Amino acid sequence: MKSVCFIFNKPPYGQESGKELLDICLMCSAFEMPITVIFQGDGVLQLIENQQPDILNIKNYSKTFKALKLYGVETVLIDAAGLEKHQLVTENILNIGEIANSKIIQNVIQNTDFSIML
Amino acid sequence: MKSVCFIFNKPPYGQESGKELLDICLMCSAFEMPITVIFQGDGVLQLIENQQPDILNIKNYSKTFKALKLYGVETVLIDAAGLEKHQLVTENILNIGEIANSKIIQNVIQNTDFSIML
Amino acid sequence: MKTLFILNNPSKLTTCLEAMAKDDGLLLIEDAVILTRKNIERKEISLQALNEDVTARGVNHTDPSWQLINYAKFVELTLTFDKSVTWL
Amino acid sequence: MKTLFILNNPSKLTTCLEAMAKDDGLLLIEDAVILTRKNIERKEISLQALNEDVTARGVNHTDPSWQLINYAKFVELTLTFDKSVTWL
Amino acid sequence: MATFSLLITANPYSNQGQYSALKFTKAVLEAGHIIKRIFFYADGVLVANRLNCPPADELNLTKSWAKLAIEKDIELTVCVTAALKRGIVNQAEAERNALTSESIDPAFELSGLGQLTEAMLASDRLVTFG
Amino acid sequence: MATFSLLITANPYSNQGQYSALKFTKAVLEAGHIIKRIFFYADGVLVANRLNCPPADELNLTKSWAKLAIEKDIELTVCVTAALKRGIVNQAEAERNALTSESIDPAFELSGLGQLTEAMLASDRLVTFG
Repeated sequence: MKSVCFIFNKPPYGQESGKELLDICLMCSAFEMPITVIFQGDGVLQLIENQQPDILNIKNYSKTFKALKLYGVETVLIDAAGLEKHQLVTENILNIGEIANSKIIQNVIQNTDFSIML
Repeated sequence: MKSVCFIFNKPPYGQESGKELLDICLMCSAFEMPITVIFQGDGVLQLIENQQPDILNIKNYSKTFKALKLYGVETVLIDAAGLEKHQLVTENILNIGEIANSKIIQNVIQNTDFSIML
Repeated sequence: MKTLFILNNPSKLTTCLEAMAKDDGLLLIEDAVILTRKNIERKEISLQALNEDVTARGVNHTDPSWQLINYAKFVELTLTFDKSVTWL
Repeated sequence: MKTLFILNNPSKLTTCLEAMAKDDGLLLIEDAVILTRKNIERKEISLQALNEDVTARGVNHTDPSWQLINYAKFVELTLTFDKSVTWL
Repeated sequence: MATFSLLITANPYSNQGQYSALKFTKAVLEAGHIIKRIFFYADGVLVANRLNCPPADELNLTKSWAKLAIEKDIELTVCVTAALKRGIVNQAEAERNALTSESIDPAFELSGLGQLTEAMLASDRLVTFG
Repeated sequence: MATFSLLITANPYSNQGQYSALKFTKAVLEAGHIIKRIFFYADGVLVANRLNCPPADELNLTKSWAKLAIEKDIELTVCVTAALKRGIVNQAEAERNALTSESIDPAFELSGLGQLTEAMLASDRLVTFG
């Protein structure tokens, strides 16, 4: 089966692309493709714990990230440089993956059959 | 009469916003509002002489900039830092305005009743 | 005339600051609230961020040294300044 | 597997380069053709730009040291590399 | 008491700008100020499409603007050139362009870009949401 | 000979991506390769609106895709969830959502996101235009 990685690199809510990319990811999981999810750069902000977009009348889809394991997503990588840039520590974000440096992220992108970002 | 300045800060053709901003500018000139046009940062690329967007099947609206004087636009400012960033000299761009530094540009923005960018 | 610059895209910060004069103000809204004070070198500029956008994203942890305001204050600000420009 | 990174937005260059490994290639299209070689520090990366986008914008004056290619070559490149990712 | 006009260019499907503009408009009215006109331009006009069907758990921006306009008697003006390009047409434009049907929500009105300039001249402030 | 699929998310009114994707598709076919499917998602679906009326001196992207699809027998698949939100509906969806009319150009077909995954699995390359 071909593998695919999804790269989240934008902060949530200003643009819809995070939710749209997540929907593709869930669909690929339904087809049982091996999936890696990467949160790179500003994308790490997708994982902040106490988001409350309901006050903007926008739906909170960040909860779905917690369910990625249930959907069969085995590897979730969180960019160390992105966390540092935004002064985030592991306590501030959803505990759903491993912190990774850019070499590891590069390696994962190189070793999947498809890479998608939106 | 209230005055207005238009700030072009994006390169042409990747996005439609340059053309859309130009259309507002022409409409304000029809109402005889005093107008200043500023090309800032990447916006200076709107003024490159030999554009050929027709090969992309996109319309070349840069010719309309040459007609700004005819539309009664008195002041056109071109950001010196933007030119330098893109290695442009006056020979590369439409001869429709004065080269200005950021202090002059700041001053114009501060002294118009409305400022619009898209 | 003093201008209120409204910024919603963090990647436009640099060119926005270049266009701002001494007495101008900067209001961060939408995705621009992810910026932190250290991104903004010009200390003389008055800085505000829209509280709802900060709370929605949960980015309060960075303890921004700018003032958080609500929409009522946003409206007031557009009148306190002589005009606004949304820096897109 | 070598990846072809396709970049259309010049403001995303930095994060794109961070994601690129040694044997990867970078193809500049649309607004990204306004970038110049000096913007790209990593000299080991193979660099191309889409000729039509360069000509449309008239930015040939900067004499980019990367190779200009047409759409036929663009299609070929996506096959020379093992896959492509459009860096948005 | 001041008079405001808004210029909205934000894409309603992909950006937050229309959400922000709605909240700003309500805050202007709550503070006792006047809204002269809300002008939709560029991708902002897409919100006037009455065929828009967002999922049930998302805000329907088209209906939100329409409700506000009716309750508070606000002019929602849509640039006709930007709209035509994007498939937002009223009955007259549909007939003129040989289209099968109109598509604009009745709370919005198609008009020319001159309505934006006219609003600027009649307002103390113009605030853009893009 | 290789098999390509395209994922198009570019806004047809505001970005160049759909122009680039058209040229890329033609180049793929000219080189003798196969297009398995072109999948429109996010703002990319807006190109399927048959009410789109660009000015006479601008390229009509909707008709350009339709022409290519008919001449070369290419599948143009539009994500139904993204489309419904954006007012792009076929007869069945219009009835289901109590809308007055359909709005999709007949060269495009509404379907689920699964069609994208299926296309990936059946293609050598997926190229995105955003």
